[in-house]
Amino acid sequence: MTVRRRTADDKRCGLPEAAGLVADGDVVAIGGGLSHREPMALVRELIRQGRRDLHVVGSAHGIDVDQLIGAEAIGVVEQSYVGFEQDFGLAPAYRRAAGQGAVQLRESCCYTILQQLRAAEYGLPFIPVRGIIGSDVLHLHPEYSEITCPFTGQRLIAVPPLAPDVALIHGLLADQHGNVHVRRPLVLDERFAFASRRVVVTVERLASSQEVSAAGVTIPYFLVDAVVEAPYGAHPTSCYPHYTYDREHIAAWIAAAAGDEGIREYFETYLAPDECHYRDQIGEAALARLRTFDESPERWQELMA
Amino acid sequence: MTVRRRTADDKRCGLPEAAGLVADGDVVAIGGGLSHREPMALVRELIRQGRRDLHVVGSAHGIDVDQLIGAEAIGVVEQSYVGFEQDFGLAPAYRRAAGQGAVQLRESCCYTILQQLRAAEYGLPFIPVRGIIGSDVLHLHPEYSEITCPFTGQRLIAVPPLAPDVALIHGLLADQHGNVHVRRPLVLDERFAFASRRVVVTVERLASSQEVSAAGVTIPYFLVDAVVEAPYGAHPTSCYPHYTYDREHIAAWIAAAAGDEGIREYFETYLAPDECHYRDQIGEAALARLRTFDESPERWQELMA
Amino acid sequence: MNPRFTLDEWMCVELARTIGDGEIVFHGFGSPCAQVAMHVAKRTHAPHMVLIEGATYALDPVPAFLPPTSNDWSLLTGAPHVLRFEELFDLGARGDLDRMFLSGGQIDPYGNTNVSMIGPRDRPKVKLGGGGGGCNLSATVGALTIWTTRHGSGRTLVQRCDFITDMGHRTPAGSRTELGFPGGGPEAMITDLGAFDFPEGRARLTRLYPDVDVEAVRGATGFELEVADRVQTMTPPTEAELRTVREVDPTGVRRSEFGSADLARAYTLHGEVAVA
Amino acid sequence: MNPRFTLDEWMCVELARTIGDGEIVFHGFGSPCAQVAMHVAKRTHAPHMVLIEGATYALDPVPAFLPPTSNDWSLLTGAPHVLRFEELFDLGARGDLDRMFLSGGQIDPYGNTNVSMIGPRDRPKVKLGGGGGGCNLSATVGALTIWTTRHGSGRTLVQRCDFITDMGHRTPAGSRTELGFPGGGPEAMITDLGAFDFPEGRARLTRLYPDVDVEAVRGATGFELEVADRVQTMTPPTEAELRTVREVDPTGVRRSEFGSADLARAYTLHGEVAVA
Repeated sequence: MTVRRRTADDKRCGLPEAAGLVADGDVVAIGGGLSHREPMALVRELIRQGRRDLHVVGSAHGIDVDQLIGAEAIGVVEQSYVGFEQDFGLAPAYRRAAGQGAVQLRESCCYTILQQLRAAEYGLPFIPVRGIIGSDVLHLHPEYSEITCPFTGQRLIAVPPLAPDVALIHGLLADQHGNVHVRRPLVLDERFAFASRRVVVTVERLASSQEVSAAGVTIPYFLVDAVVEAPYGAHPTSCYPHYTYDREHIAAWIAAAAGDEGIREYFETYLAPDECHYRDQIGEAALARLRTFDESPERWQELMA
Repeated sequence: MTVRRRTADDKRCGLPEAAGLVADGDVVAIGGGLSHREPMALVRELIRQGRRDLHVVGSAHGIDVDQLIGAEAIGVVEQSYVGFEQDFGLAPAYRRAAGQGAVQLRESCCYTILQQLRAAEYGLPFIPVRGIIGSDVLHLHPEYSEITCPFTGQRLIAVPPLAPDVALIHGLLADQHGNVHVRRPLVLDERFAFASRRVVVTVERLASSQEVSAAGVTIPYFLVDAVVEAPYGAHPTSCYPHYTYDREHIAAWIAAAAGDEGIREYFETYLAPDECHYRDQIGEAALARLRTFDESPERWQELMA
Repeated sequence: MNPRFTLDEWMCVELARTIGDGEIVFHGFGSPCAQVAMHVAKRTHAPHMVLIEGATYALDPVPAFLPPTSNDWSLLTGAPHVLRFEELFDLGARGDLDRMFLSGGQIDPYGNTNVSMIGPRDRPKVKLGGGGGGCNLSATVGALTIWTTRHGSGRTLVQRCDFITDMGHRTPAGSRTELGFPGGGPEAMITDLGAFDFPEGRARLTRLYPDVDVEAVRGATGFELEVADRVQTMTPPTEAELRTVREVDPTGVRRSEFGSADLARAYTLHGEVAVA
Repeated sequence: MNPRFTLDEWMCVELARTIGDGEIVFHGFGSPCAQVAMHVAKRTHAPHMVLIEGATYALDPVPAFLPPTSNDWSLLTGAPHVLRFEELFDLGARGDLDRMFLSGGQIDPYGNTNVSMIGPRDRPKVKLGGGGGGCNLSATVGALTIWTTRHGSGRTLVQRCDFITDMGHRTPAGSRTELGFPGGGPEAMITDLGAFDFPEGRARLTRLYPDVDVEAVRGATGFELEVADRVQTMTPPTEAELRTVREVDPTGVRRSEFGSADLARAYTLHGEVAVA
């Protein structure tokens, strides 16, 4: 009798090994969203390892997808949004790659992706969706199909299940078995974990099972393939209640990403060879500063200025 | 501009008024399950008020449905199970009513009901299900339809949305706005609350919004129509962490329900005129004893002997 | 309190006034004006409104300030509960969301919006961020409030969107009724030039800021402008509304939606243009 | 430890042995023998098994005793996590549950089970409790272990179920392959008389308790009995297995599944019949 990976006793491993569970061409679900708790340490490691042709799926994202596009790691973008909101506006690498036809645009809708993940989670070969039929998003997805409701005669869009090859998630705590604690907002993290074929998790801190259980298990161990302790693993996005987002660093990315040369320099400065180097480059003081957000609303505003 | 019931500031009311939100003939979703956290105070009040022709839907239940059947309040049973497990076996009133054709049997499956509730929750006119096609349960449901998957050509069963007219739920805490705290196992309580047209809640104790929020909101206020403070509102089923199930009382029901006469006597003894009377009949000492379950596993076993 | 106020403040108040008391309302991420409007409505005329934050899905939070990003913990402050992603979208899909706010890089006369791309689909001239959940939500939400701060640019209100992300009242695929959409579609549109309703499913100018006239609106609008019989001047914010805008958004995140010329547009509480 | 043991204990051990290490396994409610078996497997040969409790959906709990009802808090003891109802059923529906236990008031040669009703559908002679989630789960779960403690009654193993609640390998509607069911169906059946496999999708007797012979099984079976070439005597529980059964279920909840005659059947650790 064999013990499957997901029921193994100890899922702990290093970041390179964990990122190694993502193959070129994989459909990759990236956890978190916008400026919040994106698995940036894994994103950086994928860039270090030179991953190619990834098909990213998910809801509203920002620097994670933009950096992967900047590193030419992405072939297909099936997100509902990629950008920096009113904060910094359009995602520069994404915009440029889209304009050059360097990435395939399969823009989707948060709810369509949710329903496709649910179809995978429920083991259904399709699930009906109502809204898409009025949107040009429909025309970016030849894989959808029209279907008629057997009860109402209504025209609906049938969407196929979406079971990502791998989900990348950054949590707060995990035990060695792979039980993971994450706090709300979870965005699609839970659905990604339940629908994906492999689940790779980084956490701010490894902890005892007792501690993770007391904090609350968000993703149970039997879904998880690998856990990595990666402090500041979401930087420059936020990982509350530990640190807020690093707006200054995001601004630096936006500036760098204005051209290929800037992107190359950014990656040269920050990425190689590993996360220790990355944290050194950001600087202990800068990282510590991000943890002071909770002193007062004024302090928080100051950090975001 | 009108303030809808569900966004009103104060949802508190008495048990009679709350039960009054259930009409004859309604599709009723009963929370909890088996011997755990069933909304028995509401069940008793529906019996007191002489409700008729209810169509009950849900997963595995016990004394709640059996008592409602004993009171001739139910017309259609669409549950996945009604009984007392190995503990006391078949549900006596249910078995008798079924044999006499006094209730319509629309036995269902936990998962089918879940998917139908989800269809209602997702606003879908149907949702496909895989398993039913191999079961005679299919033949109890002329409202289901067969459908072909547009992607795989697979035959599936399309089930319609199930939006109960009213959900009856017993929780631990609620504030006056209707935020409700319940602990796992939740059975279908969450799905009932989200899918039903009306949500009526009893709780062990009304509390401040701060306390409910700190404990965790399971059902947000905007779904809830009425909250009632009903201590021991789940008795004789359990309401952990407060009290375990009253096996002795359940045994008394099982004995009474062997015939119509016994049922009449049981209702006469325990029901009228209100819950104060019910609690008096059970007795303060007997109720207090049920709260001693956590002294030791041995004590717990003793209470269940 | 400074009784002189600016366009960004007035627009937020106008948006707030489209919300009815007791409505369940959601703004998308990256939508500061809508976000400010919702918090203002909740703290003024719509205390029974159910306010769902745009990316945290926090229920009725009372944030001390608005951060420049929508998925920030500061937006959970005071919330008794945080909905799941799923719960928000399901609420919308089943028709239990009463109102949502939508904007667009392009908006056509039927209230269709484009937040996806300008130019051809394979190599867009400008790849916009994308529609988030709007593509489905717009079909089923009770009513839509549309807004733009770029009407004056002349490039936003167009005859035809290069790409329809979120459906308004009618697209080449058909009307809402024909497509079986239960949601009511665009009910109001507030821009930097004026306010519109959609009496026949097509935008109609009904009100103007005091420093704008119909011709200016016509000049900035890429489709044939329909105008109500009596175009009125907008009612200026009350003191309470204005105070609340400033209290909700002390750092002026709303201003990031406006160009500098529009930010300079200032008014008095009597609804007169204020001199700088 | 008393080395003399009884049929209920042996059956629980036999059921436990159908579980492989690393499997994700679920028992339904009201199934004490399956419940005991899962906890025994987890504490003996299958430490990597993922044990999901039958009505609490607790993950890997280590209860101090088994209560007479399945949805009891005592069954959360030591669980690092409690799954949602939905999560368990979705796990099953997408094929990630490796094994489930099913019983029935009637069981046919294909492993179809009836837990719904005996007699006609409109006025059943005996309305049984119902199938819980089995009707769907049985279609998609990797493997089913079937058990009954009432084989000896002669009324349980029947040629045809009055009502098929949970599908085995084949029903009048077709085979699993024909119906497109991804689950493997019944893999093993353990009864109070012996053990069966399903080599061609039909039950075949492979092993017997030492106090039962093939003729006794034939006499109690309502369909034509298929028998393996070599019918063996079951391997008795090890001391560790037996100790674990008693530790898991100190109050003997498992015994409620048996009639008094069967409860009197006793054996020694050498697999011999013990004299009372």
